[in-house]
Amino acid sequence: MNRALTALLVALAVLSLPGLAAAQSDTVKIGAVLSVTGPASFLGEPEKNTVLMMVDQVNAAGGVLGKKLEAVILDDETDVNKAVLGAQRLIRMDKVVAVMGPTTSGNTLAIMQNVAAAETPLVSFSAAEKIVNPVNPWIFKNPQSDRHAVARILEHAKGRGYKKLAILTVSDGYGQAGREVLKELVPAGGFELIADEVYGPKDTDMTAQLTKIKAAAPDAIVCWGTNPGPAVVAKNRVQLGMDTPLYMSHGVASKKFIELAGEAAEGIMLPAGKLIVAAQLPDTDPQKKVLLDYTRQYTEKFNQPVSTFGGHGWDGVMLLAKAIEMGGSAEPQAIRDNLEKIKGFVGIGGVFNFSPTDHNGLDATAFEMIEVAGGDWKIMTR
Amino acid sequence: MRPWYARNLAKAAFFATALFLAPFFLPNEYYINILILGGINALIALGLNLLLGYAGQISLGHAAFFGLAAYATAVATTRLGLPIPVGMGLGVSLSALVAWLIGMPTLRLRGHYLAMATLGFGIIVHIVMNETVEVTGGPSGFVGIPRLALLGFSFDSDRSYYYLVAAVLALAALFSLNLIDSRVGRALRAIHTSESAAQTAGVDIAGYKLFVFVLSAAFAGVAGVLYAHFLCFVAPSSFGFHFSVQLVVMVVLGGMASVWGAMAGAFFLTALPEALRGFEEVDILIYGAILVACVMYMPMGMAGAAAGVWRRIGRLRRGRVPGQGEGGHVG
Amino acid sequence: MFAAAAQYLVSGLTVGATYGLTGLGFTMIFNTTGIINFAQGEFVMLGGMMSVFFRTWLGLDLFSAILLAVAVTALVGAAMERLTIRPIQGSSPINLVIATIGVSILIRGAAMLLWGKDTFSLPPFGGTAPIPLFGAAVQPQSLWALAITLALLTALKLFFSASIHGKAMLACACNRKAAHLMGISVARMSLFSFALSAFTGAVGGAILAPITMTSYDVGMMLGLKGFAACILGGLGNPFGAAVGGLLIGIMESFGAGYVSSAYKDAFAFVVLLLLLFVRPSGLFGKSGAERV
Amino acid sequence: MSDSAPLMSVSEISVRFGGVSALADVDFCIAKGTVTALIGPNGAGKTTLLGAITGMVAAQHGRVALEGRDITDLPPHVRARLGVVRTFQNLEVFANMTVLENVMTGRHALAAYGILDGILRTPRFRAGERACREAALEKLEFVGLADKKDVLAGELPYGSQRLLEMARAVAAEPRLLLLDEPAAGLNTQETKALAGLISRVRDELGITVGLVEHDMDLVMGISDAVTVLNFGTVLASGPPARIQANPDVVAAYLGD
Repeated sequence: MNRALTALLVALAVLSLPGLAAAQSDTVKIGAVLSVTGPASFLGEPEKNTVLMMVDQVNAAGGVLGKKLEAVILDDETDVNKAVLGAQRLIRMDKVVAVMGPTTSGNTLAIMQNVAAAETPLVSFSAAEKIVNPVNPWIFKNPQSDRHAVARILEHAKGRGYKKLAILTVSDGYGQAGREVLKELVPAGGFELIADEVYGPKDTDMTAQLTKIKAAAPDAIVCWGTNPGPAVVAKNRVQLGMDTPLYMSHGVASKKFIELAGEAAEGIMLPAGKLIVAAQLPDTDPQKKVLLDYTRQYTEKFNQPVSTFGGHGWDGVMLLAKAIEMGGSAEPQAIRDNLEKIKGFVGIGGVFNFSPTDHNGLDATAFEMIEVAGGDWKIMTR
Repeated sequence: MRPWYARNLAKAAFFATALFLAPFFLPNEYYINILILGGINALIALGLNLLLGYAGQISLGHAAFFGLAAYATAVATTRLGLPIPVGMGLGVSLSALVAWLIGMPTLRLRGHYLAMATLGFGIIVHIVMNETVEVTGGPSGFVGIPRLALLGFSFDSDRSYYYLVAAVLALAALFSLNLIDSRVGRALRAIHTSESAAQTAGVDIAGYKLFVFVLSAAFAGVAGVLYAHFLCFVAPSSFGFHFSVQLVVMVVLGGMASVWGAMAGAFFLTALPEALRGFEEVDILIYGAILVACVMYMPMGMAGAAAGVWRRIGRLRRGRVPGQGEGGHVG
Repeated sequence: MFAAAAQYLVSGLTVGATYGLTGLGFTMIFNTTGIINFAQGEFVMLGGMMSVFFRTWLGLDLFSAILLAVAVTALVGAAMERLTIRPIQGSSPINLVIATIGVSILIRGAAMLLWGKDTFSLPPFGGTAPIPLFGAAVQPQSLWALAITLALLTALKLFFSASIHGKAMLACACNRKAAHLMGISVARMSLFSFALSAFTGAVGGAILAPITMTSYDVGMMLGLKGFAACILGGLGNPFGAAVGGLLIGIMESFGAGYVSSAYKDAFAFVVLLLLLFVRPSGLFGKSGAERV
Repeated sequence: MSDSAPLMSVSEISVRFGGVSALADVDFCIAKGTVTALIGPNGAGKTTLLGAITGMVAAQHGRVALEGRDITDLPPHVRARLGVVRTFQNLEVFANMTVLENVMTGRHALAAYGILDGILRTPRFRAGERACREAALEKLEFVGLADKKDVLAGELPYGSQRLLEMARAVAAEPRLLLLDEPAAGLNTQETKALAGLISRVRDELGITVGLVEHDMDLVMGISDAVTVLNFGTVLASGPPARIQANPDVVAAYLGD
């Protein structure tokens, strides 16, 4: 009977694979836990590509403090457990000085406590407000906040004189966060919330929800989700012959959305970071050069269109590099202290102004209201 | 020779010693985390093995019991401000209670229909976890669960937590072994092979099915509360269909109807992705291939394969003298 | 009010057709081999994804791209049977199921590496202007989907009742040993059933890609719903699987419309569970179905 | 043999499967201390009747009584505990257990210890388990399989599996043992041994036996009473000699 124990011991032995954790003093190791595979891979993959590309650029320009920057990227497969394990591994085995990511809000919330307890700074690539509110001294995030995106939408809706709004959100972490903010800000902004519908992340038909919304006759609809759901919503809206104006969230701000929704995308409005409309920005915009450079480099290197998500990788690496240079030290404590002091940093997501009470550093001006016209994004003038 | 009734105790003690020594062989503290998660998964697999391996009743919704307990203790210890032991008790009780309620109508179903019903139950629970945002925090998860502290001792370090999980696991293994080596275990295996023959032996099959279903849900519940107070965070995505399937794979890959096999399967599948990290995105292909290869080359699971190797060694040693009393189930 | 109900029905039928086709694939394999093939959803995914890629990579027209995609998927199905199912024929059912789970992970992984993680769309077969019907707006592609599903069902029905291969497959379904004694090659029928259900799945994937779009990971959810469709209809009954699929689609869409869009999937599964408690072998299943 | 009140009696039992009638108003008694045979052509409803007596088949109508106690509404495992135990036509041994474990499972209801006793290995568990093992070994010796006690049941030859099923059934110490075609698949030698064994079950263990069987030599050789079923109704019933002479019975068999 004990022989079956052998099987167990063999399995335990798999764990005993020797770790390769040789700390070299001529490099500065930063880590990242990203959803390179799994449901959020469309976010994680460009993030990973960008992080690698930016680390190369930093090193080509002489590295940080004269040392080479090295990025250890772990895939969490969009799974909470793997994210926690990944963060532990970065801290304990790879002994990184700072952690970037994770890609999704749920995974960030899951690892936050551990990373902070290990006194390592974390620069998250996910949007949820809970990450930086209340402020945890070790936790930062660089994507724009949902709150600012909603504020831009509502400001625009007010300008158009809309009164009654319907919301349609996806039932995952992204949609949930958006829904919470919408349910708070829509009534607060003097609007009437007359329909609150939800769809599943893998749903392929939203006509039922839209039919219900149609019956409620709102002045405009706000849909909060990431591809492909919103493209289905756009198509179904046209199919049902609805001409109610449709707002999307910044979660669809990539060329992919227009490709998927086709003609149904025409006229759809959304708040988005400036990256996808960089060429249309006035030359006076401080971000324009940075955005165009990144677009060109990324497209050349990976033969794929840029997306806002990849931009988080750019901001993550460059903010860390900046903090290290500012403090002249690659110690976690110094990086944390100096991240908090960064002001006027021109990045992809916007112009960052961190402070001890603001660990996101962006405001509503990081967004432009844009619409789809003629199969491309256009900055709206009013 | 030890008395026959103490044999399981000796095996469990041996196992406990192995678990105790395991961390000393780890090249890095980080691997303790994997051992903890492996131990938690092994606990669920032990319970599922009683249900699936011994009684032959499938459940494709066991992640739900794991999750229910985790959420129950999360809510109890934060929102309701109850002490941690109370929260853990509530969690395990909730899993067992829900299993009892759902088990009564469900366990009348057979084969693929039972698989579907348990799968459907798991999906319903998962959706409820996602949608009752006020209670569970919704898809983005439940933050701020306190780390485990019992009797004034706080399990803050991962090593202390590991020893707690290891102790619970060793006890659970002893519990399972003793249960199996009794009339209850014989009744369960009887139900697996022939329900009518079990009935005619006086076995209350409906009663035993319900008993073992509730028991395995309670095992998952214990794992769930340990998980919640270890990670200090829970999200619905850990308790979906995917994990339910993975649990079944752990049991089958380890070896059905083997206490050691189920645990081996759990540790193996928990550690495998870690071992495959170096392959980056190709790891998913290797993972799938390993799964297929395992069922192809180890039809009786890891326990069966180990038994086969052991037998071969024994035969070599004894010089082809037929062994006596090789019979009996593994474990 | 009535228009809304009609719209829910149309949406439900369109989505339900996918589930039904997936369920049909499940049934064909189950009937000849007794295996629940968890990779069935991946066949649907392959049908859609390959149509997209043959069209863009090879520059084929829509029709040829789909034809090629369906044929290749059928080959994948046959290869799967040959390489993974055949060698472990005599294994316990649960091992076979795990093997199919392994294969589904492999196929999904390969698709991800080959074609990336994005979502893709296929142009509709003909017409984009919605057709009004009892107050509901119907996409022409929905009609295509329903029509092709029906045609496929009829063809399969004919195949099973009229052709020698079909009859042989049915014989395997009734009694494998007897079929073997009758000189029917059970092994060949098993191969054939995998190819045929991969074919069916791929057709489903191709006709639905224009409506629902497709990506490397759509298979798992479809597999789940397809399995639910077979169970609802009664395992082993192809007609039951098709009806089961349509019913689940309708339940989801009415659930979303009248109950709550957040709980629509839960609603469908609650109904399914309640039905199983009353009828333990599904709507059209033989009572006293044997255990695995 | 005894002519006291019947140990088990079935009255006016009817069973339908869908629209097909399997048993129609059947009356059937087994007297205490006898071997009572139930014969009839294929499809006459013999196995269905066994099912109705043990509770594995639901009867639409009629009563089943054990020593005057109505057991009609009791589930099979309760009937088994009251003493109604059966074997099966197509062997239902627990193939993945050892021979000894099979027989010990037969004593499931007699092992007097609870679940917690087992987990905590209490003295009660040890005593109960030891007693169970000894009784099981005794039954194995009774059927002549004691030397095979540690073999996996599935690895036994067919004839031995039949004996094992018998041992498992008598291990439950039933009052009524119902045997469903115990001689099916046995050769003449084995059948002869089986006949001796059945008589010993009655005489040495004092267990009343109900026997469904096709082998007429076996039936007529050891039965005290015979009932003939045909198309779900009782055709005749009486001592073996009278049944053999009954022209209706002969016609039913020949006309089959």
